[in-house]
Parts: sequence; structure tokens; C-alpha cells
Amino acid sequence: MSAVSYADAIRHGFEYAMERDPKCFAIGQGLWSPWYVGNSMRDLDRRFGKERVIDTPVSELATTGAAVGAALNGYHPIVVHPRMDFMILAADQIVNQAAKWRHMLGGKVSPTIAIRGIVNRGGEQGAQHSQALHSWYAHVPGLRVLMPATAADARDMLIAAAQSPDPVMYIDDRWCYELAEELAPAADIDVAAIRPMVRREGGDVTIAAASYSVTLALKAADLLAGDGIEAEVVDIRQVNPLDPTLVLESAARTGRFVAVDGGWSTCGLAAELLALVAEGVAPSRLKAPLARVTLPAAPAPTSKPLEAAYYPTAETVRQRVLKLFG
Amino acid sequence: MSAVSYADAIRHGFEYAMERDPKCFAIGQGLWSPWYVGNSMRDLDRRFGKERVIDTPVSELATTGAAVGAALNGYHPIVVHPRMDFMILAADQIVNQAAKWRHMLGGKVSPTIAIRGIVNRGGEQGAQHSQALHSWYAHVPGLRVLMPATAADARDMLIAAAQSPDPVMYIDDRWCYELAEELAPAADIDVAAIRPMVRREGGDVTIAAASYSVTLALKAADLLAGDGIEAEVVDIRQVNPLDPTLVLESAARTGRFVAVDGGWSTCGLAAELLALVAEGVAPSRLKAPLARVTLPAAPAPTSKPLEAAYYPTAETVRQRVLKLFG
Amino acid sequence: MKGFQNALGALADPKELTGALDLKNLPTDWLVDKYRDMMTIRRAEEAVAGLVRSGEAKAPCHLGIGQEAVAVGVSAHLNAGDKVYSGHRGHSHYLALHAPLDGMMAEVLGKATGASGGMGGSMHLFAPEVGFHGSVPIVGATIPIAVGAGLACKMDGKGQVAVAYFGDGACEEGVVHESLNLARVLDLPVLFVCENNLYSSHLDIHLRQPSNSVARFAEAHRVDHRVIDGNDVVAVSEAAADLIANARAGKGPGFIEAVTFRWLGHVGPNEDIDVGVRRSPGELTAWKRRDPVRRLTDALSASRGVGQDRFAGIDAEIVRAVDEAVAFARASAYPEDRVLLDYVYAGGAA
Amino acid sequence: MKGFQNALGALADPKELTGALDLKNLPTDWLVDKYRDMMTIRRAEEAVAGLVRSGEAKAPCHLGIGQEAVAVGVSAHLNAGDKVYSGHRGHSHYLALHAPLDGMMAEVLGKATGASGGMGGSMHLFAPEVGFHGSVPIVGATIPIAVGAGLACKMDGKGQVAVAYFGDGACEEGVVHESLNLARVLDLPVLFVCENNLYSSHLDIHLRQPSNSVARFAEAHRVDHRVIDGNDVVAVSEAAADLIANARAGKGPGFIEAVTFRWLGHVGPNEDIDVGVRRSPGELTAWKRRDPVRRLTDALSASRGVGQDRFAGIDAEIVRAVDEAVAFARASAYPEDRVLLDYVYAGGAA
Ligand SMILES: Cc1ncc(C[n+]2csc(CCOP(=O)(O)OP(=O)(O)O)c2C)c(N)n1
Ligand SMILES: Cc1ncc(C[n+]2csc(CCOP(=O)(O)OP(=O)(O)O)c2C)c(N)n1
Ligand SMILES: [Mg+2]
Ligand SMILES: [Mg+2]
Repeated sequence: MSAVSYADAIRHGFEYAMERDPKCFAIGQGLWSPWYVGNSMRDLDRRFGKERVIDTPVSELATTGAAVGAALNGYHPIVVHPRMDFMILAADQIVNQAAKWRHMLGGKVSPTIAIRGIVNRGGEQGAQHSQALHSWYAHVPGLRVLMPATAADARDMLIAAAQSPDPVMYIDDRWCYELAEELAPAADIDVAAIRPMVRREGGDVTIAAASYSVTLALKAADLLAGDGIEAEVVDIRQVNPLDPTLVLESAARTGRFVAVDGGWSTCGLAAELLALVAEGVAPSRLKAPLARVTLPAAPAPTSKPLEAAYYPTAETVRQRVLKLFG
Repeated sequence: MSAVSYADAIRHGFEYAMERDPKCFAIGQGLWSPWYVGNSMRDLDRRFGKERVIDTPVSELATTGAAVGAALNGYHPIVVHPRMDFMILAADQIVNQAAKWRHMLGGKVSPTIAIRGIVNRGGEQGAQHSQALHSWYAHVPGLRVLMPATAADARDMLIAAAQSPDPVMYIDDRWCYELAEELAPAADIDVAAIRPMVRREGGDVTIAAASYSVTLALKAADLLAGDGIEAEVVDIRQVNPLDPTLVLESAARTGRFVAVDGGWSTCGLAAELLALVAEGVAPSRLKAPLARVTLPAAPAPTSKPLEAAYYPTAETVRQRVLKLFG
Repeated sequence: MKGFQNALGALADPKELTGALDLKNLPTDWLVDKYRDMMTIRRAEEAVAGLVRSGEAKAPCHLGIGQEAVAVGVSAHLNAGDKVYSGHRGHSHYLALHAPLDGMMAEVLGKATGASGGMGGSMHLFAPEVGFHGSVPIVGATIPIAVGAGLACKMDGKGQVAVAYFGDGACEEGVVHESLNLARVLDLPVLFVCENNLYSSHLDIHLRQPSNSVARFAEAHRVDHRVIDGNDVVAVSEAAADLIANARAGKGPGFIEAVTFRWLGHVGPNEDIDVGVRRSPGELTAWKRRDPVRRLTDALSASRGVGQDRFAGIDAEIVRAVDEAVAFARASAYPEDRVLLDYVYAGGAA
Repeated sequence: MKGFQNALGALADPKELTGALDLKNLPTDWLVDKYRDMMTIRRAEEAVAGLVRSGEAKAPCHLGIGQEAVAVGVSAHLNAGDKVYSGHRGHSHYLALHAPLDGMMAEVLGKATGASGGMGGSMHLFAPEVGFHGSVPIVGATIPIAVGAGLACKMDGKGQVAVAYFGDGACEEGVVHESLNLARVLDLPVLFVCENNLYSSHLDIHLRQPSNSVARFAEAHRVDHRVIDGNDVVAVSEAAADLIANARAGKGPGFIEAVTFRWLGHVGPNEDIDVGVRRSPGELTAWKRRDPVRRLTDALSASRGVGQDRFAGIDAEIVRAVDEAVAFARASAYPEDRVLLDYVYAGGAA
């Protein structure tokens, strides 16, 4: 067996889900193009046919709505939005419709839809081609929000999303696409069972993150080991609904907590993680104030040096952690 | 002088802003209807003419975009969305455009737009007619988010929004419309100067809130006084950018902190407030874990008893505070 | 606006088309059934109006009295396997499929026995067993959802169709345009039914669009369309028969513009003639002369000799059924608190 | 899709319309100026292509080589008081207004001297002093913004107009439909210019719409429209003259569908014939025969006797200007880090 990249793992997830379930199909912009979604869906149209891998007009809202409609009628569509920025146009169908139909119609119908929003930033793409808006969707009850940090999760969460009885936001980050690891054979996955997990153990500080930020956290933990600090890294994985058990246990044990997130700070995922710890861990157990590492409060720039200043790195995380020991 | 209601105060704000500035105009659905936006804009069309108070087709996205366009060309439009739920359809123009044009075009142009989103819930209106999504907009750098809690602020923040050099989300809650107080003469207001303020002093616990939740917090503080607990109530007012100074000072002093918010919990305003305190106040100064009072993680129901179970009351806040002293 | 176009002509002029319907060669019993369906809708909505007036119903209720012929004419060609979606003014679309009266009344009162378990109220009805797959009040939202239902029908390959009901105001939402294109490009079996009642909330169409006929959008998207008198159940039925048959046969979507008028205000039980920017008592009185029910009974009496007693007998049955449904609704319990969280995710609260 | 309609006929057939332009009675100097404008765009975009190839430019660059006649024909009737908005493929719209070449090159490289201070790159240009009020890459986003600019023009009452450039793909976004209606209902001075290059990214229009002509949307919204050969600068100029004059005179919006073709791929400097679902080397070669520049020079040589030396002189000036702009861009500094926060709110960081 050889290592599979995160991008290929996504494709394997599609293949598994679509092979297992004839009611599963994919729809979105760029699905008939070899280079569109970072090669993570290459040749799916050839394999499953253009009737099950549907490329669409430039109509985010109706496309997403149509997937909701198919989902309400026995299908398991996976809608693909090549950038989260464009997906904003589909927000009504995601937030007002997909998230609410089960509840507001009495629990009798379920939009079994997976909505894949890709974070595609850097490369001087600028303010409208860089956003990571997972915190918006995490705010909305009724949606499940999955953010894979590893190749294995990229595949398995895709399968879970495709098989989920609830609407799922599946959010992958192109900065993860080169991550690679050997994968066990694919299997069915229960979305409700996807919970936070420890990616690295440590007793001095807890660093919680999701998606690409887990990579940063792990690199920072390596650096911190050199500083004599053992960091525990918790990968949140399912950011809504968020099971706080592991985070609370780890933070109570280490007494120091830093959340790292690739989105903005205010009302973002890092804020939620801090709030959970602040509510759930007695102040007497904390050895330092809690901390966040997020994007600065600004739209994404384009210019090379500004991009370098804008995106946090492992070193940014390390510095923030070191302050807690200052 | 006699007391002016919150709803009338909003109208006075429009009157002042439009009288002072011929470039200020209002646009949105229902503006020619006597009963549409809770009477908060009654007869403005008669007073200023239907060319400056424009009722529109059912087109949230283009209407908001058109206001952005007018704002980029020397005008100060106030777009009115009778419900925040419908405003989701305009999210691209708010988040991708209004919030970003200044930054991404080099600081040389400013969408001087005010976007009024009304929270209109209760009354068995259900999941798509009840949302309070202020936390979404607070997440987005470039937007200012104002949430008036009193009649005076309802008027003054409207004026500040209409005069702001930055795009402003002005979010009012129809549950506040009956609040009334005497108002000083209207004056120009600098939006950047709108900061949190203490609505009630107290030394035992800090309750922070915005908009209608301030009313709940004040009522809860009255109840708590009967329990022998003096609560300090901080009205956040401008929830983005959020100046944390006062919140941190108060929380450090009382050692107990509860955030009350009319939105959902996960990645919401209450989470942000807890995160700020958890970052900015040393654990040693805290006498109890921090706490939130928010909506349950569910869409709004319609049925009367479920609405009663869904919306927090002053008693809910009181109980949550009492636990901190348990 | 310059150059508003009255493209509808007589269809938008309430002085026209007020006489007895042309019944073509339709069977009398079939027509009497349509009478029963229309009267059921009307009496049921009158009962809802009563519940709102009495304060028992609190949820916003948008009544469609005066518009009954559209849903009845369309539903005549639908079956339980088809998938109907509607919006805020959906009672008629639900009842025309013979969905349970008591479920509707209970839903209006927010009771656990309601069509949506009391979780939605008047604006959220659900009866998939008869083909009513849901209504929601975000204007335009169910249109792409119906397109997706049509995609499911096409994939299922059983000749079923999806129907989207919406209004002239909804045509101003961009999603309508996207949905028409998508249905056309994918050749989906979707029937778009626009009830053009010439108003969106308080605004007359001439204040919102440059023409009073919305079928021009179907034309732009190359979707086969018919513009008809929406107060003529025979005309609606004919147009629906045609377009539904085409959709079942794989010929793609169709669009009906049914011109009609609502007798009551945008929301609630009053006429609201003071609220509309142009709506006047005169306009309303004139439109009531184009009553879809009366025009059918006139024709049935005149050309088929159906007697007053037959109508009266039906009316009595309807009144009884509506009364029973209201009593059922009143007697029903509210949902339990636990469903507030139980219905959010499959398998209960997270 | 069933029944795709080739409504454009010869306009969409690259074997047609390849000869010298009909120059009508337009002055030779005016026409030579249009040559200069088109060649400036072409050479500038070729230089951008070079910067992308060399790795100096990283931001996504969408080049419009082959489409130069549209912007040049439209801009001939605009002045600095007008308000032009564009999208991801906006270099030509910017340059046709004679906005600074060096500002564009510097912006492409993300330098502080760029049109947007280095904050936007190729997809975000800004030169309000010549009427270019901004381009952004969310497809369709600047269309309602241009409508609002038109509202400002109307309120200003100075006879100015707003222009929205967009593509055939953008027409699939609902906001286009909402924007056309709003501009029509409010009678705004807005010129909608659709560059129909028959592709949206990798997809041919026949895979996305039921007809290859998008002017049907203007028709549906009762917006005055012209469908023209977008590779004929004279035809574009005539249509624009007409519709802009009407808009200035208070007659409301206009719509131009300019049929054209891009020679390079959707993004970047390559032809990408392998990427398009239908785009082929043959199609591209055929379309290059409808070169808007060559058809103009052929006509100027044949019917106005303009000599090769005059063109060569202009070309030399252009090459020099482009080279200088690239050198300027390379030599310029990047923005300072502090602007990252300073540009978020008025008066600097919050
Ligand atoms: C997205 C959205 N915008 C606005 C509204 C408020 N609203 C409810 S019904 C309605 C009018 C719709 O008119 P039309 O589509 O003609 O239907 P009718 O009421 O005439 O049946 C409006 C504007 C809404 N519910 N959803
Ligand atoms: C809202 C949104 N959806 C999708 C995209 C991705 N995208 C960028 S350009 C483009 C094609 C647009 O085609 P067209 O409007 O015809 O313009 P052209 O590229 O042909 O000039 C697409 C789909 C985007 N930028 N914004
Ligand atoms: Mg209507
Ligand atoms: Mg194109």
C-alpha cells in the first residue's frame, strides 16, 4: 500500500459513496473539468457518467436548492462549491432550507444533502477568493459541519457526509491537498460518531484546531517540544454539533488552552472553543488566560508580503503558546 | 417633552439623517406600506417623496447591491430588510462586496451604506421568520454592527449608521419597539465612538448583552437584587468592531461573567464575549466559570408552548446567574 | 416606470371574463368534483380566517380565497407519486390534493396532530402521502427545490412530475430565473405554476415589473408556457393536462401563468383595501365578479342542469367536514417540549 | 438538453464575418484611435501573460485577447463622469477608458503603485478618475452595483450613465435578472454590456443555456437591446452610441449583447483547448480569423488608404508604453504591512 494524498482521498470518498449508493450523485460547477476542484474529483464524470456527476450553469442558489429538492426525495446529492466565497450566494438554501426542513415540517422529512465548500486561499487570489466561513455554518442548528484535517478524514468524512441523514457541510482546504498517508480500506461511517480526537499527546498546553489549522498546531507542537513544552493537539473534526468532552478534559488537565483557526476571530470557531473551555473548566484549574490564533480582522490581501503577514504560521502559534508560559 | 418609543425613535433617526443629508435615502421592501416595518418608517415616503423612500420588487440581492452601488457614488443609502431571514439572500452584496470594497480596492473608495436588518420573531412565525443572525455579520471584518437596546440608541445609532464612512449593519429587534424614554435633541453621531456602556452598576456579577437581551439582563438584575446579588449590566451596542475594554474591566472587578444573547450559541456573540473575557481576564480573578444564555440549538418553533420554551426570559438569566453563586 | 405593458389584456381586466365557464366536453361529475374541491378550500380558509379573528390562530395566515381554481385545475392531473411544493399562500395547493383537512387546521393552531406536527403553522404544510411535499414562506425558495424534486423524478424514471406553485412577486427573485434555466438545461419534469394575482404584498405589479405578464420569463428560458384565466378551472385543467403530459413524456418543464386575484389582504382575514398601494374597494368588487366558483356553478346549472340541491348537499358536507376539522384541531394537544431539540438532527438532539 | 437554439446564426459561426469592417462614415482619425486602443489592450494583456509565465504575477489573470473591440466601442461614448464596473476579465474595460497602464501592471504584481494600491491584483482594478469604478471577480456582483451607480447618476441629474460589463456565464446568476428588472422599474441610466464569448470557464454555452443568445433576458425585462458582432468595433460603437444617448436622455436602461470569443484559456496565458468541454483547436483557429484588430486594419488600408507605416508607428509607441509600465511595476515597492489593517475601516484599524 502507498500513501494517498488528501485530494485523492476526497476522490476515493466520492467513489466509495457513489459505488455503494446509486442514489448518491454529485452536482456543482467545474465537475467536468480536469483541473477545477484541485483534481479532487478527476474523472468521476467518466466513471459514473455525466448524469450522476453534473456540471452546472453559474447558479449557486438554484443548484444548491435543486440538490436540497433531490435530497428531500430519496437522493443523497453532494453539491460542490469550488470556493466558499461563491457559496454565500447559496446561503438561503443552506441555512433557511436544508438546516430547517426536518424541524419545521415536524421531523418527518430529511434533506440528506452534503454540501462541499472548498477553502481556496493564498496565491494572491484576494478578498473574494479566500474565505473560510465555516464558523457561519457552525452557528446554524440543523447543519453538521465537518472539517477534515488528514487524508483519512478527508475520505471518511466525505463518506459520512454522503451517507448522513442530516445536511452536512463538508469543508476541505486546498492547503491540505498534499498531505498524504496510507489509508485503511474504506467503510461506511456514521456521521454522528465523528468526534474530536487527540492528534498528539502532551501535558503542558492544549491546542485545539480543525482542518489545516491542525497541521499548523502539530508543527507548532514540534517547535514547542524544542522549547521544552509538550503540547496536546486536539483535532475538532466535527465543528457542529461540537462535542466538548475531549476539549474540556484536555484543557482541565493541561491548564492552558489555545484555539487555532483559519477563519476570523470575532464570533468564530476559536471563540466558540474558548467559550466552551471558559464555561466548562473551573478557573482554578487554569494556569493562564485562554488564547486564540486566527486571521487578523481584515479581508484577505493579494500582495505577496501582505499574504505572508496575514496568514498565521506554526511560528505564530508557537509564539502565542510561549506567551502563556511567560 | 414626552417619552418616545423605540419604533418612533427609529423613524426620528431617519428623519434627522434624511433632512441633514440630501444624499441619504431609504430603499427596501414595504417602505410604502403603512404597516410593514412595525410602523418604524411611517409616512417617510410622504415626507421625503417616493424617490427618496423607495419601495422595491422582491429582490433582496439586487436591491442591496444597488444600494452598495449608490453608496460607492456619493450617496448614503439605508437598505431596509424587514426580516433578517430574507436578508440572507443579500449576503453576497453585504459580505463579499460592502465589507470588502474599501480594502480590496486600496482604501480609496467606501461603500457608505447602512443595512437595516430587523429581528422579527415570536408570534408563531416559525423558523424562517425569526432569525437573529447578527453574529454572522459580526464575524466579517469591514462591517460595523450596531444593535440598539434603547429608544435613544435606536435613533442615534440610525443616525450614526446613515452618516458612517463604513458599511454598517443596523439591527433592531421588534421586541424592543415599545420601550420608551425621553430623548435629547438629535445630533450627528460618529459611529466609531459608539462603545459598550454600563446600563446598571453592580459588583457581584457582570451581565453583558446587546439589543433586546439588555432588557432581559436588566430585568434579571432587578430579580437578582431580590436575591441579594448586585449585577452589573453592560450593553455592548457596537458588536463589531467590539471594544472589549469595559467588558474586561467589569468582569475582572466582579469576577463573574454571563453573556446573554438572542441568537444561537455556537460561534455566536455570547461565545465572542466569553472568549474576550477568557483571553483578557486572568483566571485568578474569576470566581466562577463564565456562562452563556442563548437560544437552544434549534430552529425557531411556531407552536405557542414551544415558543415559550425556546426564548430565554429574565428568569432564565436569573437562574443562570444564581448557579454561579451555587 | 416608463412604458408599463399591459400584456394580459382582458385577463387582467376584471370587467371581462365574468360569465359562466365554457365546460368543453368535460364530464359533469368531474366538474361537480371540482366544485367540491374549490368550495372545500374556500370554506376551510374562511374557517382559518375565523380562527385568526378569534385570536386562536397566531401564526401568519395567508389566505387565497378567490384563487381556488388554480390548485384544483392543476391537481386534477396529479397523483400521489408527484411532488408538489408551495409557498406562504399554500392552503389551496395542499387541500386540492385532498390532504387532510384536520391536519391543516391542527397545524394552523400549532398542534401535535398538525400536518407538520405543529412545528410550522399555516406557512409550513406537509402531506407527502398525497403528493404535498412541503410549503415554506421564504419567497421563491421552493422553486429550485421543486426543480430538484424534478431531478429526482427524472432519475427515478417513473414518469412522475414536480410542481412549484409561486406568485408574481416571487418572479422578482433571481432564483426563479436560475431555476427555470436549470430545469430547461437538464430537461426536468417540472411544472412551474405562477398564480399571478397582480399583487405582491401591498404593491401592484405595475410598481414592480415592466409588464403584467410573467410568462415572458418562461419564454426567455425557452420553457413551454400557457397564459390563462386562473379563475377558470377548465382552462387551468387543460393547460395543466398538456404540460404535465409533456413533462411525464420526458419533454422537459412547463410553465403556467394563471391570472387571478386574492379577495383578502396579503396576510390575515381582512380585505386590506387600505393597505395596497393601488388596491381599492372598486377593484376588489370588480374582481369578485370573476368568482371562479360562481362561474362554474352558473355553467353547471345552465348547460348541465345541475340543481341547487346538489350544490347544497355538497356544501353541507363541506361545512360539516370543516367544522369537524376545527373541533379536532382545538381538541388536539400541543407538541411536547422535547421535540424542540429532537427534530433538529436525526436520532434526536446532538 | 433538448432543442438548443442557435439564435445567433452567423454571429456565432466563426466562418462568417471575417472580412474587413464596414467603416460607415466614421472619421479615419477616430478609427485609427480605436486601433490604438485595441492594440494597447492586446499588447498589455500579452505582457501580463508574460508576467504570469515568468512567475512574476501570481494573482489569477483572466485575459480577453480577441475581445478588445467591445470595450473600445463602448468607451468611445463614455466620459470620466460615467461609472464603469467590470468583473474578473476586466483589463480591456479599464484600458479602453485610458486608465493608466502602469497602474494596471503594478496592480497585477501587487505593488503599492497599482490601480488598487496592490490590494486587489488583476481582478480588482480601480481608476475612478477616468470612470472605471471597480472590478471584482464574484460573477455578477458588479451588475446590481452598476444599477446603484445608475441610481446615483439619476439622482445627480447630470446625464451620466453607469455601465456593467459581464459575460454570458454571468447571465446564469439570478442577480442579473433582478438587476435588469430594478433598472427597468426605476428607469435608470444603465448600459448592460454582455460579452458573449460562448464560454463560461470550461463550458460551452450549449451546455448551460437553451439558446446561445442572452439578449432574450433583456427582452423579458423589457430593456432595449442590440445583438451585435462584438468583434466589429464600428457595430459596437453604433449600438453603444444609441443606447447611451437614450440612457442620458432619461429613457432608461439598455443592453448590448456583443458576440465575441476569447483566444486564451479561462485563466492564465495558455490556449487551454484541452480544458474546454467543447473548445477545440479548430474552433479557436476559426475564431482567430474574426480578429477584431485585423478586420479594422484591413478596412482602414483598403477603404481609407491608411498605410502600414502609420500602424507600425502606433505599434512602436504601444510597445514602448507597455514596456515602461512593466518596468515601472517591477521597480515599485510592495504595500506596507500596516495597510492590511488600515484599509478595513475609515480612519484605520478599529
Ligand atoms: C425572500 C423573502 N422576501 C420577502 C418576503 C416577504 N413576503 C412574503 S409574501 C410576499 C409577497 C409575495 O408575492 P407573490 O409572490 O405575488 O405571492 P402572493 O402573496 O401574491 O400570493 C413577500 C414580499 C418573504 N417571505 N421572503
Ligand atoms: C459567484 C461566482 N461563481 C463562480 C465563479 C467562478 N467563475 C469565475 S469566472 C467564471 C465564468 C464566467 O463566465 P462568463 O460570465 O461568460 O465570463 P467570461 O469568463 O467568459 O469572460 C466562473 C464560473 C465566480 N468567480 N463567482
Ligand atoms: Mg401575487
Ligand atoms: Mg463567457
